[in-house]
Amino acid sequence: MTNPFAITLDVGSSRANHTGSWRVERPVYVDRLPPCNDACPAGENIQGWLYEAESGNYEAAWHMLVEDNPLPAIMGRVCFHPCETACNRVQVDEAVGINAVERFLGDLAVEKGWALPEPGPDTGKRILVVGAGPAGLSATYHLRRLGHHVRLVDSAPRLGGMLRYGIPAYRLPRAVLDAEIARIVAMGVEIQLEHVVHDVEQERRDGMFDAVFLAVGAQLGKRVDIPAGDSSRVIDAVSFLHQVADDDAPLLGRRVVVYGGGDTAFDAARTARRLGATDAVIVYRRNRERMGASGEELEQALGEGVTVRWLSTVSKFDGDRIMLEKMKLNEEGFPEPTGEFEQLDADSLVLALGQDTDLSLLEHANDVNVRDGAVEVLDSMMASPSGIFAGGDAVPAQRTATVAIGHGKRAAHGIDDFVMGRSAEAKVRHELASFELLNTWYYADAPRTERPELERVRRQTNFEEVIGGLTQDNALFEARRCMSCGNCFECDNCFGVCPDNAVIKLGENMRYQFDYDFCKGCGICVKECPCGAIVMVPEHN
Amino acid sequence: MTSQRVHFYQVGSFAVGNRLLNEDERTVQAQSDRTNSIDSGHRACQGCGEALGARYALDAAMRATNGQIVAVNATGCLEVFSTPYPETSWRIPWLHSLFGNAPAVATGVAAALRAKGNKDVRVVAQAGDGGTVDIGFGCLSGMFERNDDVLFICYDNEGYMNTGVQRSAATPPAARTATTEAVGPEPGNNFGQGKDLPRIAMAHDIPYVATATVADLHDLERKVERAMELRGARYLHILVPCPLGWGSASDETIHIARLATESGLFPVFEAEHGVVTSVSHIRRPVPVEQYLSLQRRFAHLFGANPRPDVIAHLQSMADENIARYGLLQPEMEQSS
Amino acid sequence: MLRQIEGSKAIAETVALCRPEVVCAYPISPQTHIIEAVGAMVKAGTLAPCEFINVESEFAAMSVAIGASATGARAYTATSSQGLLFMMEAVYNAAGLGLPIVMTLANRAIGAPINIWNDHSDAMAVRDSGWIQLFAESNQEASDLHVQAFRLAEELSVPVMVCVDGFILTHAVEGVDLLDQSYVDSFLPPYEPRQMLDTKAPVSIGAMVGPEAFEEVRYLAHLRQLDALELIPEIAREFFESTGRDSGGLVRPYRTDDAETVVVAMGSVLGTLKDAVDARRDLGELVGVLGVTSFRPFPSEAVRDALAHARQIVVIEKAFSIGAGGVLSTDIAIAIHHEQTLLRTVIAGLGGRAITRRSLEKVLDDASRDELAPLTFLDLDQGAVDRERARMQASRRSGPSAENLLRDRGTVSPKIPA
Amino acid sequence: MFQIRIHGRGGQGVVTAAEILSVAAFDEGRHAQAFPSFGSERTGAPVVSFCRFDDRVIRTHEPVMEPDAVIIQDVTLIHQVDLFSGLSPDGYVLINSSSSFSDLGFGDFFDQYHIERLMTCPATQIALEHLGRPLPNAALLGGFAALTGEITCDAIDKAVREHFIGPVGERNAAAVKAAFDYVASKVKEVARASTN
Repeated sequence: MTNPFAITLDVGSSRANHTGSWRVERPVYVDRLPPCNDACPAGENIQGWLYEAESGNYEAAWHMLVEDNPLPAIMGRVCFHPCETACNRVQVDEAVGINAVERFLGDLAVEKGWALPEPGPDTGKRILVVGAGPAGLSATYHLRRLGHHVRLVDSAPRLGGMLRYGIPAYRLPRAVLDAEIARIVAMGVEIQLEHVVHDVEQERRDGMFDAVFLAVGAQLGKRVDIPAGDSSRVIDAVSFLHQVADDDAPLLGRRVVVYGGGDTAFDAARTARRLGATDAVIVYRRNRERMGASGEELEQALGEGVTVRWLSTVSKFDGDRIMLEKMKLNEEGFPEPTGEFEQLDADSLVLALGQDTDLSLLEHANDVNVRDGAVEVLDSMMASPSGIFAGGDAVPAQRTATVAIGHGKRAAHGIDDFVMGRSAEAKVRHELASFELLNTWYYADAPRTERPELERVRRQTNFEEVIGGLTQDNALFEARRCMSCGNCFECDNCFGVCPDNAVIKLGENMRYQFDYDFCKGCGICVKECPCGAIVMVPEHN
Repeated sequence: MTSQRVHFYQVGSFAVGNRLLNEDERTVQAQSDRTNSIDSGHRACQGCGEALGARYALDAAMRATNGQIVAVNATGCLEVFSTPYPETSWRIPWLHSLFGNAPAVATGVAAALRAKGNKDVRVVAQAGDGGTVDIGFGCLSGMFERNDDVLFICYDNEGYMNTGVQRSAATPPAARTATTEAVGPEPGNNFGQGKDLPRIAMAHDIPYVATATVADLHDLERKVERAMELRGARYLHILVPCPLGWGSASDETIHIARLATESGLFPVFEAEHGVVTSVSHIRRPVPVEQYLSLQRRFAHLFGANPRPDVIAHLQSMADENIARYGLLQPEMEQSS
Repeated sequence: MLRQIEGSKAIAETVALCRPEVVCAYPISPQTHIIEAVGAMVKAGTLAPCEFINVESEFAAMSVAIGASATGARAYTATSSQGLLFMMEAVYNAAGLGLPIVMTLANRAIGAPINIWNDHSDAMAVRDSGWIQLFAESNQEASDLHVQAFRLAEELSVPVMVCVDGFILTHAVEGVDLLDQSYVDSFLPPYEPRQMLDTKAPVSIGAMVGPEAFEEVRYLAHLRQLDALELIPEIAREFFESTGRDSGGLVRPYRTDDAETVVVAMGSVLGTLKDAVDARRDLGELVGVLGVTSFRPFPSEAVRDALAHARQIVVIEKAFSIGAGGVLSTDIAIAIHHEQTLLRTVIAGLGGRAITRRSLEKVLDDASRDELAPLTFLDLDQGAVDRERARMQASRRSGPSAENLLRDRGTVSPKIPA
Repeated sequence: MFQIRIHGRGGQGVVTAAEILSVAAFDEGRHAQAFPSFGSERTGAPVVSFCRFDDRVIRTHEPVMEPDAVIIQDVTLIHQVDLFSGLSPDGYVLINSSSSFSDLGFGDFFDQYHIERLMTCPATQIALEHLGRPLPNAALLGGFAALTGEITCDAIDKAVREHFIGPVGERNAAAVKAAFDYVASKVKEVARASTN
């Protein structure tokens, strides 16, 4: 059909008019650092594995997870999840239950028997890892993936370090612990248990190791000088928990007082309850707000009958009675004695006042700096240019399993660079995906799914796991609460909202591309991107 | 027939697409092979709500009819920016006749199709608010009254934008336009005037009347689909913010449309045979200030000589809408 | 079949024979009978398939026709006077879009003062719209022209207006030989549009055309009308050859060959004129008549040929351009373009004033004595005009002239006093 | 050419009468033309229609200025409308009235006219009798045929039956015949009187 001149036009002819020339700013797709990833001490790509989990690709999610952390079932239980604190969703409703999903994935992997990645091709390099706690296990895993030979030594009869000897089974069932450790061992690791390294330099020379990673933990419970009539009834929490873990629980009596306000104090008090104590009282010199343990842990402990004496110090223990001195907080928030005293019946006193590291093995390592009982390290966790690295509780950092796992990973890469003679690559960190960059209107209103808690009575009498896991549905739901901050999750908004059809959809998992021939630079795509993954940048001539 | 939103799928059904949804639950706009009824290269302003609304509506109609629609267009921005010789942006059969006659032209198209026994091809007529509530009103009312088989879509940007932002009977009170300047003791457009065309349409007892905005694509597409399921005269009134005429940033188009509904100033509902059958509840209520303050056409209500009295008057209009349509009924998001 | 039938009815039946697919109706006198009759046929099912749309205005009527035509349907409507003006925008639009709509215009005066009777002001008001305008002399021709109009419109993609004097023809019952369906079907093939709304081959119809092409678009429309100057006589010839009826064509000369004075006119007055001319011929005067059937396109060449030997041309017009004079006269003047010929304009029959043979003969009398003024108003009541002028001089608030004139004239007194 | 003007009021079938008359003439093989006075008059207002027939083609479209016959459907119009304008002294007048022509109070108006061409006919009464409705138009056409002899009663009868379908046609035809007979007898009466 030949159209009447000018009046009638053929379809699509406007594509000859490149309206991109109107533009003074152009939209550009970016990836931003989600706050969860930013906050994760283990350096997990949380948003990334949640993305897979959202789609129900649990195995892919797990594989992405173990890229950084080989112990998700464990960490899904014991991590204090700073990711959730940082989560932008807090400002919409509640944080995404990242930790719960992590555990779900970890458990699922154990159940399905998913294997960790194969070790890398053998490099011929030998690495000594001292300490089989989370830092050591993490380093071992990453070093194996990099193809290095690892000898993992520990003074204890079993692997796990503080995971096994510091965390009670009701928080971390041993089967889970064993299963995840076994997966690492299965990568081919030379293991030496009940072996104490006295001199790291000697050990290194004897074993011809190219590098050493020290992950010796903080195994020494801090003691304070408390006048005590019968010192046999005073025990430090680390030892207490260790003995419980070795099925050799000490007899503490019916009335147990735990002195301290950290997680360990709570672990000890809750463990005491389970061992038959009728009274488990935590004595803490500050108030609830300044407590080191998490609110979650406090709630659980209170629910199990543990009581807390805030703003109190133990001044004397005479065998059946403890003398407490009441404290008050000064203007700086530090506790000060008041001179008021009260008594508390007690059969035993557990000291949970912190731990020290035994660094005697470094006596001959002259180029390692130790300050305030901790090994000083570079970003790469290198403690000595001769190839000694350190991490976990032995270095100045927050003493958590998650931090330790992060150290292990970082140290493994530092060691890899060192033994392979490479200089470390500076990692580019994306700009943070802050809440203001999001358009949260688009996210469905969905409150967080709570994990089921074991009923209270059962919790007081046995070491069954207190916190249950998510069902598959719940996990999927929880994963889908992720707002994918700063990273395109293919919601098609930009593709849809462009008045000029100037967005090209590249297909599943390939995201989009702007058609700058037609984009007029209105910026609607930026404004309506739910996750803040587009920015406007000025056009250059 | 009521819609059920998809919940909890990260962006549920609020975003355009959602890889987590089944293909058939995603919008037409999420499809790589959508029609793009109005194609790239059109000369609409940056951030034009009307260009967006037209593509949303027509692409949805194309899907609903399996590609069997013809469109009639009134004179106006949409027509001018889409078909300047020698280029057209339309990928569908499209006819422009005059400013005030689109409903009647569409009647003619429908009549011709009926005479030819063609039941498959459906007719969509479209106009701006001027072409709908003012100059085209007589023809529109006639088309409604005869119940001609036409879906008429009004892209309401609340004024004569094509001619340089003059007042129409759809311009809201207090808004500044070139013919209702922000001067004098009662600046901007008068209160107590204007036409509520969706309600007038309902008074014709036609099979379907609905309102929608470019801020809720799923809702808009569902309404187009519903409209195409029915025969007879159907009316869809879509709020399409105009960055030029409203004095808003080009990237705020969808945001402002959202605030129009969330404030209650633009009720989103649907009605069949004159009876309201569903309303879109306000999800996150906002005071009208939030909506007004993003638009320079209301700037005289703020700034150096603020007019809280006028804002309160506008708020009372929003409140009346909220009461009339029950826009604040118990939150449906979790319950359905 | 020859039938004694009302003009409107004859037109309606002929239109029905043309198998229109969409007919839109809005009542306005004196067109109403046509559309009523078509409506009855659609309702009865004798005209099918056909959609009969009762619209809410003439503007809508033409708009519906535009939509229908653009969708490939044969579309028809009818109107008069104010109705044509009310649809004017759409009238231009239909032509601009090249849609072959056929419309009957039952010619009627345009108010104010409101007047329902016949003259040609309405047709003249849209002469520049791009429509072909054909004027019928009788109801026979009015009927026949509709068949030719559809054929012409569709061959050229130009809308055609068949102008029929309101009341005088539309309401007159005369003998009309109606065509039969098989003949019309053979004369008028099914409509094959040059462009249409088609989902299989989408196009955008009705683009905005700027200065870069608008002149060309207009010139192309002009060329199509020039094509019509070829096609109109061709179609009329074909029609004549098959029916034996001399309907349509560009112009209709009557006894002009040796005429010194030729009266030019359009529409139903031609019959009365021919009677008058015959009477004058009987007296030995050399007078003739030239009927203009195709007003748009204006057949300048045919007019020039027909008037080549005339010494004096008298144009009788049922409309005029206020402040200027004759409308048809202007076209005639341009067509003959030589100044030796006397060109006289007689404005007659405005607002339904009867044009009597007696008055026409008086015009011929005056013409024969060269006493006809360049612009004459036939049967004008000069006294009434003078008195109103005087009233307007006398008082600022002289009131509305139309009502004053009626009062001035008084009621027509019965000759039989009560 | 024979030209007729019919006067009446809106609603009395004045236009129909002219049309039927033209059809009757057409049926008899003549050329005929009928048309109304192009008004917008409503029910009850004075209305005029015209009819002309001829053996030759009728080209003119001027109104009937000089009728050969005038039919008055409503006698009350006499003092309101110029009913006889242009009527030549040889013309016919037929008035719907039960009074006699001379009793209608024309004074000397018709002195110059042929008395046998001036006639009344009680058409309304006849219509009431045959139709049950006061519609005198068809009956008057029967009277017109009898009065003028310009058209046959049969032609009128046929045209009336064409126009009014079924029983209505029958009844109108009966009225036509009755009026024809009435006027025919009156015409004979007058002829007899004038020869006496």
